[in-house]
Order: sequence, then structure tokens, then C-alpha cells
Amino acid sequence: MRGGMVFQRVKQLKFALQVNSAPYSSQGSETAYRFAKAAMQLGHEVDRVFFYFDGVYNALGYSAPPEDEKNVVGLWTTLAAQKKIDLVVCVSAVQRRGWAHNESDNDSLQGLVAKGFRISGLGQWVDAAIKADRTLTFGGDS
Amino acid sequence: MRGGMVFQRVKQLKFALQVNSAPYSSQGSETAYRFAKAAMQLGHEVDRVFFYFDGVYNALGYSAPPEDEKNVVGLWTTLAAQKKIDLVVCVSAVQRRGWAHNESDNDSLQGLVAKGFRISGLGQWVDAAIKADRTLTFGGDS
Amino acid sequence: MTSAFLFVFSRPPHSSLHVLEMLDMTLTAAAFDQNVSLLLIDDGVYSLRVGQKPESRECRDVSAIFDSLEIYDIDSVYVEQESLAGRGLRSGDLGLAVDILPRSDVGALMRRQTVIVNV
Amino acid sequence: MTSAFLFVFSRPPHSSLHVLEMLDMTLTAAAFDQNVSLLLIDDGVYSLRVGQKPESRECRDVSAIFDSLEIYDIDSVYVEQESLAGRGLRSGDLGLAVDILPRSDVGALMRRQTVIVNV
Amino acid sequence: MLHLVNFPFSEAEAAKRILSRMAPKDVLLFIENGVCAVERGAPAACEIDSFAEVVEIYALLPDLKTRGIGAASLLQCVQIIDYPGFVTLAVENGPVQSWFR
Amino acid sequence: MLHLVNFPFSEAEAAKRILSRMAPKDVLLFIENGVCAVERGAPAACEIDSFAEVVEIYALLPDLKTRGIGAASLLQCVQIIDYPGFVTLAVENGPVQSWFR
Repeated sequence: MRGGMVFQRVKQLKFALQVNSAPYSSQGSETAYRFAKAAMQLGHEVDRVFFYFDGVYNALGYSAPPEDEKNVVGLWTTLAAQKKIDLVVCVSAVQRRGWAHNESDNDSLQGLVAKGFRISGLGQWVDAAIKADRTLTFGGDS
Repeated sequence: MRGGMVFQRVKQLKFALQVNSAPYSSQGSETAYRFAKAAMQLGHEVDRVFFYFDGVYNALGYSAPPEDEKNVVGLWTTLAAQKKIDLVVCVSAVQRRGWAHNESDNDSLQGLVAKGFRISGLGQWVDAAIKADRTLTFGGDS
Repeated sequence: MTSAFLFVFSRPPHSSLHVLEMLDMTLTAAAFDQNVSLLLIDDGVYSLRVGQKPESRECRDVSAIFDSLEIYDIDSVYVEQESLAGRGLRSGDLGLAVDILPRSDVGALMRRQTVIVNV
Repeated sequence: MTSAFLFVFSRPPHSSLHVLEMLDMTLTAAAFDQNVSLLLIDDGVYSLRVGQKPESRECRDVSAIFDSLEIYDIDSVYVEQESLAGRGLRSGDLGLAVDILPRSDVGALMRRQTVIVNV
Repeated sequence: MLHLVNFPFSEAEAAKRILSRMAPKDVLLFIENGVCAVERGAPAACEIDSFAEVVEIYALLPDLKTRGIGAASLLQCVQIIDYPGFVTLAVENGPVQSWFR
Repeated sequence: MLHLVNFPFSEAEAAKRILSRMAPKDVLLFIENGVCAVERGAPAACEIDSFAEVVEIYALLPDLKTRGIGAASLLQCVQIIDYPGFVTLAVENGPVQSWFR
């Protein structure tokens, strides 16, 4: 009976992830991406990834690196297109780093970030962390 | 006699500086700025500051942070307007971080950087380091 | 829903936005009525030191934000005893009333949390 | 003009662009016909280890660049003895012929340089 | 709970400082450059070995491979896992704490 | 030559490792967060003190002020300088090497 499988998959959790380092000075963003993918493949939910501290550089003004270089941000953009996952870039961290403070509304700041990401506030992180069973933080220096 | 002063100021050196860390995760950019200013005030030359590694974030797509926040990049822009100092952002480091690889000529990449900085290659760093009496490197994690 | 949030401050202040942005997270979690604690370890203990003069480098005075934690109903500010003593500091050198915690109790404190943030 | 350039590799490879971009600087200095040396210390010694499989994380193989140093007339690649031994590695574990240098000689090596880059 | 360490300890003392903050039955996973810490001969190998009686110790396979570290050169107390294993450790051992350099 | 250190040593061993790479008569300047290293009671205070026979040791005043570190709490072997003094040290002691965490 198919119903039996439900009991075997009891431990399906909700994850919230946070990425706190720039894409090419630490492996944090890439580790978070691979963790998210593996978690979803195992049937868990990864509702939101929050980009904070220098992690906001993962989304800012990005086009794409030369083709022989690795493209961490492209991985996130592709994932967001394939799966239901909310990639949030912290507005105050963006503004502190000097990005477009004149455009105070999130809609116009939205034009600065790469495809698949959205600009919002820290409340989105707290909200995700409260709803999640597990919150993981990635980043640090290498 | 005024000529005598020349002998007292014999040790006027040429400096090359390098900034290797992002503006808000390390104090390196600010220390380099203050060192450059002090050196020029003492009569030394600071020909060139080269921004490399995550140091390129000091110049990328910058507008200005909110007014109550500190503005490291603005300090450089102001200095470049006041003094003869060459602020060079490394083109390959910029491109590896995903910035506008389609625009291969430096002229169009130039539109991405803050006022007072220019885009160029590593040769500019080697050239400055060869001509300088002292080369100093700033950055690191905090 | 209420979760237990622990914010671990382990970096020195002043050279980066780390402490300021950690405090922003802390206050936001508090504004959502969560159970919020802070733990200062390693060079993070320097954040609470009295006599800091951030205006001498034109950066934000984080000690004012630490002072405001009370208003936000932050449960506890823990400082690891060994981190403090190992830097020649005593609780009297800190600008805030804190709970001093031996290193051997840090593990148990962490186990009681739902969310732990370090950077 | 010819200057003596020393590039100090002290970080582990693979988690960042540090090693790749240091090598770019190194090769550019060599292309300008400067006297170029490399010094690997601390976790920087891992860069030369044989058997690395960077393709398993889709990043550039820096060992191929290290291999090409000879072509560029790089004077010397020094590895600090204590850094190597302290990680359980021997010169046979490295994919390049290097000069092993005791820590007590690092200071003298540095003093002979005009430009020293570390990151 | 699960502890993540993403950097190799440069000194035995640094390892002791961080490992002493773990509680009995906690789980410790080395990721990214952290996997260099669990090789035999690494600067804090002895300290990690002695903590293996208190905490379970793992290392992430793709990060080992990238760095050319074979299973044979690891400390005996270390178990190797892949990303699904990482997820399962996080599922079974909340909360999760990251330690950085 | 001039060595710059911009981080506080967390362990005595870390200090030893870096200080051992300096040659007699070298000059050592602590800047940024590094100024915390030269306080009495700091983790590597003894090691720094013992190296003062070999190298001249300085700390950068504005960075001390920012962090609330008064001259009275510094190791006796440490001399305080400002930015012009930093420039002069670099002028008189080439080459310059930066040490990072």
C-alpha cells in the first residue's frame, strides 16, 4: 500500500538558510546551494535563503563571469527558476554597502539584483527562522 | 637659504598601495586611504592604488550609503578629485566576480565603477610596484 | 510561535559591519517577540568594553545599541568567562550587566536554542 | 628596472579565488621580467598537494598553473618546512619541485625582497 | 546538536577552544577547508582524536575529494558523508551552529 | 623591514608562528584590530613581550582610541605612533609585509 510510505517519511523538515559571505572569497554560498538541493531531493522543504552581510554580493548587479570560470550566482538563479524557493537579499545590508540609497522603495532596488533574487528586510529572515525546523548559516572566511 | 630644505627632505619616496578586501568586511580600504593621505602630507608620492581580490567591491556600481553610515568609497572619490592619485580597479577580478563579461572593452566596463576609479589590468599594478620605493598591501579579514 | 534565538558574537568590533549587522538581526528577532539571547566569545567580548571611541574613525557607536537591548526585552547577554579572562578583562570593564558563563556551560546553552547565528 | 617580488601563499586553496588571483599577479610580474619567488606557508602548502580534484566542484585547477611556473622563469618556489611537517605532509606529497626552507630563514628571505604580497 | 567547522585549525589550542564548547553527544561535521583538520598529521589531529569520545565526527566527501584527501589519510574517528548525509545529520541533530575562523 | 599585523592573536601559538618569521631588527606595527594583541593580558602578550628583544614593536594610535585601549594598559615594550609615524616607519624600513589572520 502506498499509504505506508507516509510513515516512513515522517521526518520531513522545513529549512531556512542564510548566506553571509561574498561569492568568491568563501565557499559558503556554494555549500548552501548544494545543501538546499540535497535537502529538496530528500523531500524536505527549503522555504527561504536569506543573503546578509557580504552575502548580498551574491545578488548585486550580477551578469555572469567568463565561461571558463565558475558561476555560483547562476546556480541560485537556475534553482529559483526550477523550484519553489525564495531567495531574499537584505535591503539594509545592500544600502549600507552603498547601493542606490536614493531609491528608497524596494521595487526600484529590485532592478539591482540578479534574476531569481528579491530585495526585502530582516523580518523575512526572522519569519523564515521561526517557521523552520532548522536554520543553517553559511559563510566565513577561507 | 631655501635650497637647504631640499637636503632635509631627502627621503621622499614613491608608494604603491594595494587594497584587497571589500569595503565593509575589513578596515583595509580605510587604512590604505589614511596611509595615502598621511604619506602625501609628508611630501611623499602615492602614484597608484590598485584594487584587487574582493577589493574591487570598493569601486563597483557604487552610489552612496545612507547619510548616517560611513562612506569609505566616497573618501577615495574625494581624494582622487583633490590629488594626483591613480585608483585602478582590476578588470580580471571584476569580470571573475560576474560583472559585465559581455562588454570586453575597458571603456564600457568603466561605466560600472565609482567616480575617481578606472578599470585596467594587473600590468598596472606591476608597473606601479616596480616604480615604487615601497609597496604596501591592505586587506584581510576582521 | 516563539523560538529561542542565540546570537553568537565572536569577532572584534570596528573593522567591519559584522557587529552592527548582527545587532540588527538581534533586534529584529526581539521585535518579533522571540526569546533572544546573546553570547559573546573570543574577540567578540571587546564589543562591550567601556571607553570605545568609534567617532574617532567615523563609524557607528555599537555600544549605544548594546545599551538599548534591555528596552527590547532581550533575555540574556552571556559572556564566556575564559574569553574575558584570557584578554585581561573583567566584568567591570564591560559597559553592560552580563551573565558570565564558563566555557564548559556554552554547549548546554546552545543545545537549548532553536536558531543559532554566528558570522 | 628589475625588482624582487615575493608572493606569499598562506591560505588554503579551493574555497576562494585567493590562490588563483595570487597566481595571476605572480605570472604578470614574471611577464614583466621581474625576479619572482613564491613562498608557501601555513595552509598555503595545501595548494601544491598532489591528487587534488577541483573538477569535482567545478572550479579551476590551480595545480596546472603552478606546473606552468617553470615556463615563466620563476626563480624559486619555497615551502616552509614547519608548515609542511605540521600538516603531516612531505615534499614527496607535493606536485612540484620546491625549496624547503626552515621557518628561521623566512625572515632573511623576506628582507631580500622589494615587494611582498600576502592576502 | 550539529556543529559545522569550515576551516582547518592552525593550532592545537584553537581546536581545544572550539571543541570545549561542544556538549557530550553533539555531532561535529567538517566542511569546506575544514576537512583538512581531520587528516592524520594536521595541526590539531590529536585534540580532535581525543574529543571523539565526546562527540561524533564527520567530514564531507566532496570537499575531501576536491582537496586530494583520501580516506586512508583521515583520523580513524572520522566518518565520511555526502550531501544527503549532511542533510540527515541536520535533520536528526538540531540546532545547527556554524564555527568560523 | 616592516611587518604589519591587523588581527589580534587568539592563541600564544599563533603569535609564535608569525613572530618567528621576523628577523632581528625588523619592525612590527599592529594596526586595526591587531592593536588588541598588545594589551597586557591579551592571549599572546607574553610571546610579544619576549620578542621585543628581537624586533621593535609599535601600535597605531587611532586604532587604539577607537577600541578604548589606553596607553596605560599596553605592554611596556610597545610604542604608540600615529599615521605620519606609520608612514615614516614604512619609509625607513623596506620592504613591508602584511600578515593576515
